[in-house]
Amino acid sequence: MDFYGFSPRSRLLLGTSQYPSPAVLASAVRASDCEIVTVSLRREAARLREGQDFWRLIRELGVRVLPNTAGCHSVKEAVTTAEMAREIFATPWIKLEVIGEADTLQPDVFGLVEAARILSADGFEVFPYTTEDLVVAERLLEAGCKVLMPWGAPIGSGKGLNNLFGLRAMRAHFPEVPLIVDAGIGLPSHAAAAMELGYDAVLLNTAVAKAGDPAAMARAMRQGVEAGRAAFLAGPMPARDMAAPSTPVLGKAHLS
Amino acid sequence: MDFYGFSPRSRLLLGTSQYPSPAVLASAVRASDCEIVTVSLRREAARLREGQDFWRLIRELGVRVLPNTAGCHSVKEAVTTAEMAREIFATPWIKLEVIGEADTLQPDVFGLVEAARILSADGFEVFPYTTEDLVVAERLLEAGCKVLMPWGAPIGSGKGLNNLFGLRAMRAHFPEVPLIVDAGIGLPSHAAAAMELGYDAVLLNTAVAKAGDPAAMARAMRQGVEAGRAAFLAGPMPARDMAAPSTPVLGKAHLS
Amino acid sequence: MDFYGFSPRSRLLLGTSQYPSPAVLASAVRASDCEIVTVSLRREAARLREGQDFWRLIRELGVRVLPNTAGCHSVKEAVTTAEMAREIFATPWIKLEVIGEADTLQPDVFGLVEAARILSADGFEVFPYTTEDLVVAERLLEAGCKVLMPWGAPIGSGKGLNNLFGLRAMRAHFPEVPLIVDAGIGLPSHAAAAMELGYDAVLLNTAVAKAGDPAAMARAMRQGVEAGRAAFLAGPMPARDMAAPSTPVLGKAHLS
Amino acid sequence: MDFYGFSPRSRLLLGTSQYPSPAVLASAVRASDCEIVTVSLRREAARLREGQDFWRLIRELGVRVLPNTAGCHSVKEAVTTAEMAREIFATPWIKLEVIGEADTLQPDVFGLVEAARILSADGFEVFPYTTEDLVVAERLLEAGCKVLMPWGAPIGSGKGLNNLFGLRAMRAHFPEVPLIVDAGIGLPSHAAAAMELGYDAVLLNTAVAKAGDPAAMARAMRQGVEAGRAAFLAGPMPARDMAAPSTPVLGKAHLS
Amino acid sequence: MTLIVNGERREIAAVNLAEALRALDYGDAIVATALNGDFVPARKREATSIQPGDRIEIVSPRQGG
Amino acid sequence: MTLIVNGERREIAAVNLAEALRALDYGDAIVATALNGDFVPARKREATSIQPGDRIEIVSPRQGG
Amino acid sequence: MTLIVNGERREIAAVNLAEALRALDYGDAIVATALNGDFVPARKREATSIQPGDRIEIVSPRQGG
Amino acid sequence: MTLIVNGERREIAAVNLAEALRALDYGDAIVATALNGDFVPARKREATSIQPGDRIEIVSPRQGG
Repeated sequence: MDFYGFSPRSRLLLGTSQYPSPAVLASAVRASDCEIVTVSLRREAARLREGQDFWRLIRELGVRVLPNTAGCHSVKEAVTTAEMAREIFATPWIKLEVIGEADTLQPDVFGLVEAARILSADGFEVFPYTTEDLVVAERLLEAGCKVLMPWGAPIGSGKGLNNLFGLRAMRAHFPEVPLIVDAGIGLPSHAAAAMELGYDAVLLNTAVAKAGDPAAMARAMRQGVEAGRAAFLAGPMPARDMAAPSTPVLGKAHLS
Repeated sequence: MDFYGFSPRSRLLLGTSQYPSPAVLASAVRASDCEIVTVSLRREAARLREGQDFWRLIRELGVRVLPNTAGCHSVKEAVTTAEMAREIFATPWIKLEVIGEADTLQPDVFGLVEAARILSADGFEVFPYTTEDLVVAERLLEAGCKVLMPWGAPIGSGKGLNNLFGLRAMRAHFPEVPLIVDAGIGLPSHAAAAMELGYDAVLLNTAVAKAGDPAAMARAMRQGVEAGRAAFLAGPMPARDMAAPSTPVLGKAHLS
Repeated sequence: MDFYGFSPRSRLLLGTSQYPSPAVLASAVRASDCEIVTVSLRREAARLREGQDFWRLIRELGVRVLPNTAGCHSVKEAVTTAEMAREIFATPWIKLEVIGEADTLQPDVFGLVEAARILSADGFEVFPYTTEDLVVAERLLEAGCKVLMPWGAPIGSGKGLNNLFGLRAMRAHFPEVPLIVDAGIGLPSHAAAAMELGYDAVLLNTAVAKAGDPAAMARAMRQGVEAGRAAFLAGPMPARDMAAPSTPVLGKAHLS
Repeated sequence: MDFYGFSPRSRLLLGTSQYPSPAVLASAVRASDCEIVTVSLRREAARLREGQDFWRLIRELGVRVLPNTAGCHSVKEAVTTAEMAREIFATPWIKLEVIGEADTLQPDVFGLVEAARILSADGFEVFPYTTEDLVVAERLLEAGCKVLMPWGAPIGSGKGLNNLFGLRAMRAHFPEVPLIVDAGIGLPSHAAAAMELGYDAVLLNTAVAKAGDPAAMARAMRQGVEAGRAAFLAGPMPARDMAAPSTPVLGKAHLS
Repeated sequence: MTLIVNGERREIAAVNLAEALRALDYGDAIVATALNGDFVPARKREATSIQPGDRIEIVSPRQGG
Repeated sequence: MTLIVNGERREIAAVNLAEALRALDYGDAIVATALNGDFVPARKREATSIQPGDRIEIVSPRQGG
Repeated sequence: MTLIVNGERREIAAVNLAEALRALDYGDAIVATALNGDFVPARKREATSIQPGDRIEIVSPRQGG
Repeated sequence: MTLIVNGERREIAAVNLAEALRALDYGDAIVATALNGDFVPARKREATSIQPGDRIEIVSPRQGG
């Protein structure tokens, strides 16, 4: 797994939003053992300086940041946000979101490809939040993306993998491209299932931040991701409709 | 979680059958970190003495054994097998299988309840391999069982949880009874899903033994079980149909 | 399809309960084109004589009645109810319900088999409301049942087919026995799916009675049942993962 | 339901390809009771004149034709094919396919929108074969499409509705636009399910043409579509997890 | 004497089940009967004597699923 | 001259598309035509001159999904 | 005499189950036994006499799921 | 002069973006800036003159998913 030259040990990426407190966020990030967290940019008020404290916290956690363009609905917005992010976070990485619809927060695949082209040409290393559409994926790769992040389900829905068929087809179609399931994961079994499909990593936020015990859920998600990956590598048995005795039939005593 | 007075640390129970070799079995048991393995009784030939070597191996692993009555289709067979198992393995525990149908290896719930009654009365501590039928479960508890083991799917099928609704209803109906999903688990995501439903443990065999790398799959299953359990305890977010922004909307810069 | 010597044209059986009015019930029965409706027995008050009017209505509809033992939790209750039903409705047919659990209204398979044996011996023609358990099914056939009615989902839940695998296995295991999916059907697509599995008929009530327009839903269910049956007989194509062009590839013009 | 000014009685559209013979095709079209069939253009050899016979057959069936651009992978190809189709079939209707990927035959949503814009501007009435992507759908409407045809599953796969969530969201998002599920339908229960979601119509081909008895399957599909539509209009009961007695509890005799 | 009819205490003068039904005014209503939990066919009602405290169930056709 | 007709090399004496169709013996067959990838309506075939090496596509109605 | 041991016909000289096991050369192997379908505990093998045609099952630990 | 800073009308005396930030009291806060929708890198703030009515966005790191 290679994210623009960085090969993380951990296959879980974690969002930093919606936690009850900075302390809980910190404990969740540590419990997740993740090496990459997503962050955003928001307006800073001169007096409050909220951003300064948040940024200090993240730096102390010693993780890489993947800034996002969350909430951007136009290419222009997304590009400008990416430029500001690159300066502040001092990284060429950008989680590119160009939102196309409010209810599902699904990507605008047209704006996404255009913004990906502009940013890649400008030296950004783009992590596009996209759908399972194979043609859109091809365009994103042509635009210069070297990682793809299809959604599992709408952001914050916790529904898991809505289109298992589409995700399986995507993995089969792009055997070499690092693929991250981003958004929709609600439970470790969802994360494990994504990894069992052969996905390279999982990015999630709400399921951890909104859990009763975020740190415990972060640890659970980490295990789910590791379990799914290990199973994928271990070569699972093929599922079958009928039963097959596990205990040997041969040599059974006759006791009737 | 209390299995007749024993409270294991690990919530994964592993079968010992179908491994490529004793050495692989041993490595899988160790990798699984399980404390309980299932075993059986088969005819011993005086010259070969296969059983002696197998038994030595298991004892060296330092795990508890849960002998089964696999392959028994009658109450009489199952009871006699249980009696022989208690003597040889020096344990009152018995995984009670009374098989009712060859294609699905589903339990004969009538014979199961009868055998459970006889064995419980005789001092056995019965782990019945049963279905998700709530009434059968009630009868098994009346018969003296203090643990129930509903199937996820047919033995060796690797299909996962065929009747999610039934398993959920069973957990809701018996909040206090230790419930183990036995059979059908093919992937860590299946095991995690069972634990996320609130099941106490998972018993599996084929998915590990028939994996390309059994030890790696054993480790993966262990993590899947731990992940699912941890998520259950952590209080997962409720799933929702529509999306909810994870990144705060408030304070977003206006860049258009 | 042979229900104890009667071979209905229609493969839909309809319940008569929970309709907004007797007139709506009558219109729904007619719209369903069904030939068999389920009825029950309840206490009659001398002054009110509700039952007399209901019975007149049913007789006017010119359909066969299948009396049920709804609400019976013991063998004794079920048997006595069946005896009363046989006298009043002048039919040996009985839909045998022995309820085992209040939340799911699932059958008590033990009481069910016992009551089926008693009633069959006494000349009843038993339609047992059962689960997808193959061993229970065997016992019911041994007890004298010549029709089986596994549930699709809990009565009144409208969830459809909760255990598709179990229902498929049951059909495969009893190719010759008339099998009716009883309970749980909420939509025509559920009814069609049951018939596509090869089931002989569908029995439902709540989905029609509680629809905004019961007569229209009755007609829809009838069509769903007919559609599923016709598809089963027509020999459906096998499903496949990848696409296959429907329009011929050969002879396509080259226009680039 | 209004397809560019035409309001068909039938909500089933049928493809004309892959039938064992012209006679079988004709019988299937008649059995389906459909008013619209899809056709294509292919190279005509002067001696053979296959096309002439086929065209005669279709005209005799007295149905409207919806010509497709099947197999076109570029905007140019699709547009030229549409122009040729308009002349030959003397209709402004075009089922616009711009294929983007060979294994899934999924649409190239970029080429699709561009071709839709060109053709709409040139007076065509475009039926775009698209995905469940809401943003793509918006673009197609902006381009002038007044009907949308999202796929259920890959063409010829017979898998049904791969992304139920996505299709449900699409219906909710475009309450007024005529929506046709095109491709992937394998069984009447799939067709019924699409209509129960509130879709306006279903377009299918392979499931009928490749059935053992195409005419019978055509009739079954027709019924499935009608059943699903009728259920949608009848106001289905809401599904619930727990059971609810259909037979009244009140007045039950006490017989124990 | 006192009988429990469909769960309600009733005072009736009758020596057998048939008389009880008449006394209870069921006339020619189509009903089936059980005495103390056991089915009593219509043809046996005359011959079925009743005791104080007997539980009589009188049922008729009703909606069912 | 040499033309590519529906992907096959053909020798035909014709100065316009209409003549070519006649020379190819399509007579009154219902077909649509494209020249070098561009649609040519029936009414413009006479006026559409052709050159050696031109690619002509001649299509007719066929089964479609 | 002739016994059926684990499904096979064997000729053995023995008056009880313990002797039979010795004659069959099981020595100190860890096994459990059943005679004609009934469990015979180890401690009762000496006291359990056997007849010609008896079915003896001798089992030991084995892999199980 | 009047500027729109993060969506709010502010009165500030400044000729370039850097001065504006100082006037607005951001001091050494880690922020990124955009002027009328276009990104202005920190190193160009001094050289970026501002006009009455300009829209200035000043952002800093924040939680993100």
